[in-house]
Amino acid sequence: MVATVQRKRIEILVDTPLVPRIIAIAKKIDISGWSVIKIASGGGRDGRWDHDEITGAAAKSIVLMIASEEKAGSFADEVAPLLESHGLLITIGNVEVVRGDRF
Amino acid sequence: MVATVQRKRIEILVDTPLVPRIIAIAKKIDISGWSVIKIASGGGRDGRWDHDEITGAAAKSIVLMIASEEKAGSFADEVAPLLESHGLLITIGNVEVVRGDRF
Amino acid sequence: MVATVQRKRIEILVDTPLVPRIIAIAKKIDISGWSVIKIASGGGRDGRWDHDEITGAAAKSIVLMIASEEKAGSFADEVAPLLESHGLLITIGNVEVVRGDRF
Amino acid sequence: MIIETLTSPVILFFILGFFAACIRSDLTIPEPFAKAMSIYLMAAIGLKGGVEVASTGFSSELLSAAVAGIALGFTLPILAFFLLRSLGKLDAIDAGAVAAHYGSVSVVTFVTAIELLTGQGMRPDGFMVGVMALMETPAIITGLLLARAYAKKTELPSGASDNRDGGSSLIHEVLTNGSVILLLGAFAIGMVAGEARFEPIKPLFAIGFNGVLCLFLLDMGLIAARRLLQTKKITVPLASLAVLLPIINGSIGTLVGTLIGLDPGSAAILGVLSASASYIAVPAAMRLALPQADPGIYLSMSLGITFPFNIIFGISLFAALANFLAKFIG
Amino acid sequence: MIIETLTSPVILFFILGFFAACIRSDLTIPEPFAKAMSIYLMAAIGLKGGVEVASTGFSSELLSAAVAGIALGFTLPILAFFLLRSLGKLDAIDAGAVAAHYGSVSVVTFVTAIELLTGQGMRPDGFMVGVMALMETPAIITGLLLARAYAKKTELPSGASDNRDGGSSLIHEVLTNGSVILLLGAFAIGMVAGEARFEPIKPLFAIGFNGVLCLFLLDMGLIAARRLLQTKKITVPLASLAVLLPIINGSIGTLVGTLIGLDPGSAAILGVLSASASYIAVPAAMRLALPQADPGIYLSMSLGITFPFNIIFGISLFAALANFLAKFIG
Amino acid sequence: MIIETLTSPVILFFILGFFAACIRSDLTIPEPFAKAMSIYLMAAIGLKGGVEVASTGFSSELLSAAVAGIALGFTLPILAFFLLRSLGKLDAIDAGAVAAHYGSVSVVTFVTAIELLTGQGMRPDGFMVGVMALMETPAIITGLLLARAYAKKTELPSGASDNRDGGSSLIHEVLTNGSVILLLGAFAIGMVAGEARFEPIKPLFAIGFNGVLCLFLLDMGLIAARRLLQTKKITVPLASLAVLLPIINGSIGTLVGTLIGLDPGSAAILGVLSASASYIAVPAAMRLALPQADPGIYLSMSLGITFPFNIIFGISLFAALANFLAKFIG
Ligand SMILES: Nc1ncnc2c1ncn2[C@@H]1O[C@H](COP(=O)(O)O)[C@@H](O)[C@H]1O
Ligand SMILES: Nc1ncnc2c1ncn2[C@@H]1O[C@H](COP(=O)(O)O)[C@@H](O)[C@H]1O
Ligand SMILES: Nc1ncnc2c1ncn2[C@@H]1O[C@H](COP(=O)(O)O)[C@@H](O)[C@H]1O
Ligand code: NA
Ligand code: NA
Ligand code: NA
Repeated sequence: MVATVQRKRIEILVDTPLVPRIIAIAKKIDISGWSVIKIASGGGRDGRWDHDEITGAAAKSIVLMIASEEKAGSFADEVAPLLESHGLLITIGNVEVVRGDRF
Repeated sequence: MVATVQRKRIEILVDTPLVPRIIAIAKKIDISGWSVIKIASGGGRDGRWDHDEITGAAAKSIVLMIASEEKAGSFADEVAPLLESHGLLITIGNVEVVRGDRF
Repeated sequence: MVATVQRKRIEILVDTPLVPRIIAIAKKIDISGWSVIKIASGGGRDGRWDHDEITGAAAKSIVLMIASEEKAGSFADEVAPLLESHGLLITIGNVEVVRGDRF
Repeated sequence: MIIETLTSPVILFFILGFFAACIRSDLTIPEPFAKAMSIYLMAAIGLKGGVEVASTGFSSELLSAAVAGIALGFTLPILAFFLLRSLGKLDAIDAGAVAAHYGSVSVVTFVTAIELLTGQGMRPDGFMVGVMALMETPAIITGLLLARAYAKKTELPSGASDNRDGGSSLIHEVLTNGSVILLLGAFAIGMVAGEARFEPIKPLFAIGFNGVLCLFLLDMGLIAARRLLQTKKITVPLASLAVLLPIINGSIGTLVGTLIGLDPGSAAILGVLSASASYIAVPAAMRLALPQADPGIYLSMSLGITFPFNIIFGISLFAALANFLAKFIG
Repeated sequence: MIIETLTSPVILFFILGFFAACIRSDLTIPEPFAKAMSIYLMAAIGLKGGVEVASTGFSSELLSAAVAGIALGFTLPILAFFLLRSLGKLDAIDAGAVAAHYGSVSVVTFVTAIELLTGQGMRPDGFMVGVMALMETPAIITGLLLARAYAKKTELPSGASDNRDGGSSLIHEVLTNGSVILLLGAFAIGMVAGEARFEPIKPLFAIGFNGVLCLFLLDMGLIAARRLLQTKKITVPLASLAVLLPIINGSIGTLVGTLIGLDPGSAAILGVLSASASYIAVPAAMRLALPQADPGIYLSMSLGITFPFNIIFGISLFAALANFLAKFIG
Repeated sequence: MIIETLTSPVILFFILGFFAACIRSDLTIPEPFAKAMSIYLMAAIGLKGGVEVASTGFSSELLSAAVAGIALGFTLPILAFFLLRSLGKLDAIDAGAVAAHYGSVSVVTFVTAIELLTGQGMRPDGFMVGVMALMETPAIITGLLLARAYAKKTELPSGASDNRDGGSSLIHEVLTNGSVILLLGAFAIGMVAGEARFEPIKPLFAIGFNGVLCLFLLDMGLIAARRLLQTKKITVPLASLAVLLPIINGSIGTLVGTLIGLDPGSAAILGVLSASASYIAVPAAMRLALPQADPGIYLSMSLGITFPFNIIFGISLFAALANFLAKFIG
């Protein structure tokens, strides 16, 4: 069977205008890459929210990053102070990455 | 290192017109929030399906919810009867949530 | 509580024009279905990349598949030779699937 | 008339799309663009109808056409339901869902018919837009009642899906359906604004109309053919019914239109409305109200077979029938 | 004039959208289509302004209007800030964010005002497009400075968010803002091209304009009403300020415009610009610079209340005021 | 002519987009809107060409231009391939992929050239649209054959990627490519419909054309500049080749056009087609057939350098050359 390595799958739910700030932090701690997925709609403590708006300020995205456990930890530490003020939601899960030594 | 808590990551793949029904169930058992992601295309037992259609009835979405193990269990129980009739696909995984006490 | 089974959640990040090739492999080893999610933007070793382009060649997608451990393994073996040439990123995680015996 | 139809750019674009999908070309129209065109077409057709009614005034035909349209919407699914069960071998749930589609209407078929009829000197009355909007939803109710009456207990939605708010949310969905609101709203705006105030916005809505319809039908051709190619659910009896039902319903509609005294163009349009099957409003409502019904069946029939049939043959057929009936009855 | 306003198709489409959202219809305009329309409207309005300036030449009014516009942009948020803190009971962060919105401008309000005023023989000068572009961003700076000056240390962004590049990246964002670039760029293209070279592209940008504005306002009506219905953050004092601030700012703007010698149409437009609140450029900047400020407050006020108020009442009000002041002062 | 080009709104919008991206503005055109514009432009150009051929009839030039176009498509990549390997220092895979791009064509360059040439009294023949469609794909085959012939075994795709259906699926993809189908389909529709039946849809496709082209080139300017700014793969020799190849290919194309007896406008267009590099059809095909080739190289060269070069300088150059050759040879 093909070789796999254990890595962290980090998912950050964030307002779209703040995505560059998240990426800047990821770059600082040298995470190798990221992917952004658009959220179509959602809801939380504020009640229902919809994306069908021309004002981009209300748009939300998921930033997805695969990283080593160590980098995932540094990332969480760096980003934690923004959690409240920026309304982030950060989850970290375990995944096997196929031939993933470069991450 | 920053504090994390163990939570469930629930992913429900569902026809877009039925999303409100899923959300209604989530609200009933007091899950704190949800995010909807649009699926661009896909395929299953029925063969290939594509989203490039004007008839929204064939569109599919993923509803993503972070919740405690207990709520995830109640949610699965509530939603199970709809599995067959509504063609749902529900997966539940483990994630660490950074400062996630409110979920 | 409702019955769940343990399955693999496979996520393949791939250039959109190559998605059909991934699906062909999935069909060959009889994976029951797949869902494609569009990536809005991202970055890796090549630096930032943005999707706002008319040339579809640079678009990226995530192919999401739920499969048994056995099929996930065969899939990883089949797809591994393409990893380098096609620039794929493949992660495999564990999930519980509600009433998921057919996967 | 069929040759004039087949050399009209509007129809040729539909055929191009159908052909492109058949040879499995990767040509696609981005979904938001298709939705934008459908919003544009509905706003334009509503406005034009309203402006016309504003200048001709209300007539007694308007009222009788509206009543006839609603009555057809409620009753046409009944015949369809029994044909689908007997000939089509569908169970009650699927038959109810399909019947609802055939009782409702297709906006694009209507718009294409208006263009083709106008091009042949059979311009229908402006108020038929309002009639179309009224015909969008009654069939949903009939289809659901039929499905509930004839389905076995075990087939029906259980638990969460048919709870209290299920019914009321469906009625709400049906009454506030986006395309109904847009059509009736634009119609009302056209009536309030009238010819003079319509002038500044006329260029976009009147001049661009035919061209947008071409591009929209290109997309419809792609979608219809892809539906047909993908589907594995369509038996020969179902495919035959997808041609038979529009012929039956369309003939009934044209006849009713003639009997209530509509001019041939408007009678033909009432026939086209009766013959056409919904593929936007009703599928969404069915997914919600009858999730067990198989979308593969109702979308393939309405979008894959009935829509192309009506565009290419049905419109000419009901126009000819309306002319014939006008001489015969009139 | 208010009746003429209320029977104009442009406004009627806004009302239709607002109504559809209030009855919770599922009508939606696809987001990329709405963005496309807003790009089209900005390019068209910029081009037309530039072409006009190319044919009339630069005038001294142009310069004084530009200076007045920038000055209003910088100063209007100050009064707003203190009213929001005292009457509205907002903390410094939220008050600064909201004040920035009211100092900036809404492009769609501007465009709608141009259409309504032109329809009533009060056509504003072409260069007012340039003034609008200049008024988009100064208020962001004032709003931020006010928030920083009055906020308690603990409320302000900490750590990563206000580090070195935070400030410079905001200034960059403000200066290179997409809509400012597009407006000023199209304005410059119009000036370089002039009337003759504008001719071949005129049909799209001139003829389609009013119709596109209708569809765009349909979407704005949907968005405004949905904002209002969803929000739980708007207190009675805040709702009152969302009506009071445009009246105050708009009167100041109209007065300033009259005093610097603009014709009534242009003075009214300066009033409309002052009265209008941003809902595209400023929210994005605030999310970046003051992430602690609550978007629920500033979007609900500017989009949910002030925008509809200006579209339906404000424009007529400042037009009347400009005419009155012209007689009184002139 | 270069000054006329640089003050044309179409080109000014391209420059505006390029500039906006260079100062890193956040201005973006939503992708579905850009795709919609490109579908519109292809349908419009195809229709207009077809209608023209319908009224002028087939001519012998049509046939010789078609043969010349296909021949150029097959042969131009050969010279490019060896220049890219020797001067550009690319390996066989990358050189083959880039060469395929330069042998194929850019629809937007073509459309812009038609507009600029028409504006200067050098209107090309309507059938050149058909020639363009025929030139889209031959180069893909030559590029692939060159890459396979010269690449070392280890560089070539292994295992799943070049299995049996790899080849046939590529040929299918090439023949059913969406833009080829749309161009040829609209061309055919134009021929079948003819001038009279084109009339009702003319407003959208003829009147709006120039304006849409402006907005599309605004987007192309943004994309071209962003490509250039992001890339790290473009060496000085490669950048030089991205200017040299269009000059060489364009001169060959213009010469061939003149020799086979085309009028100067059509010869210039054949030059522009030869000079232009694909950035839609070929990249997608290459990603599939030569996934090892680096998209960073071929997209940066064709989109980032050659496209702007042709739009701003190339078109004027080949127009001048065609006029010169017409006098010299004719
Ligand atoms: N560590 C990562 N986590 C998530 N996505 C990644 C990661 N690395 C690369 N990507 C995605 O893969 C694409 C190509 O990356 P690369 O092959 O490094 O140029 C990027 O544009 C991202 O969308
Ligand atoms: N438990 C959750 N699971 C998934 N997404 C969530 C959850 N809670 C909040 N969200 C998302 O985060 C956004 C903001 O939530 P809130 O901060 O609670 O207003 C919502 O619109 C959702 O998209
Ligand atoms: N194993 C799977 N993994 C991921 N998505 C799936 C899977 N099976 C089905 N799907 C998705 O569910 C939809 C319906 O599948 P089905 O119910 O099998 O027709 C498909 O179009 C896919 O988007
Ligand atoms: Na019907
Ligand atoms: Na203002
Ligand atoms: Na070429």
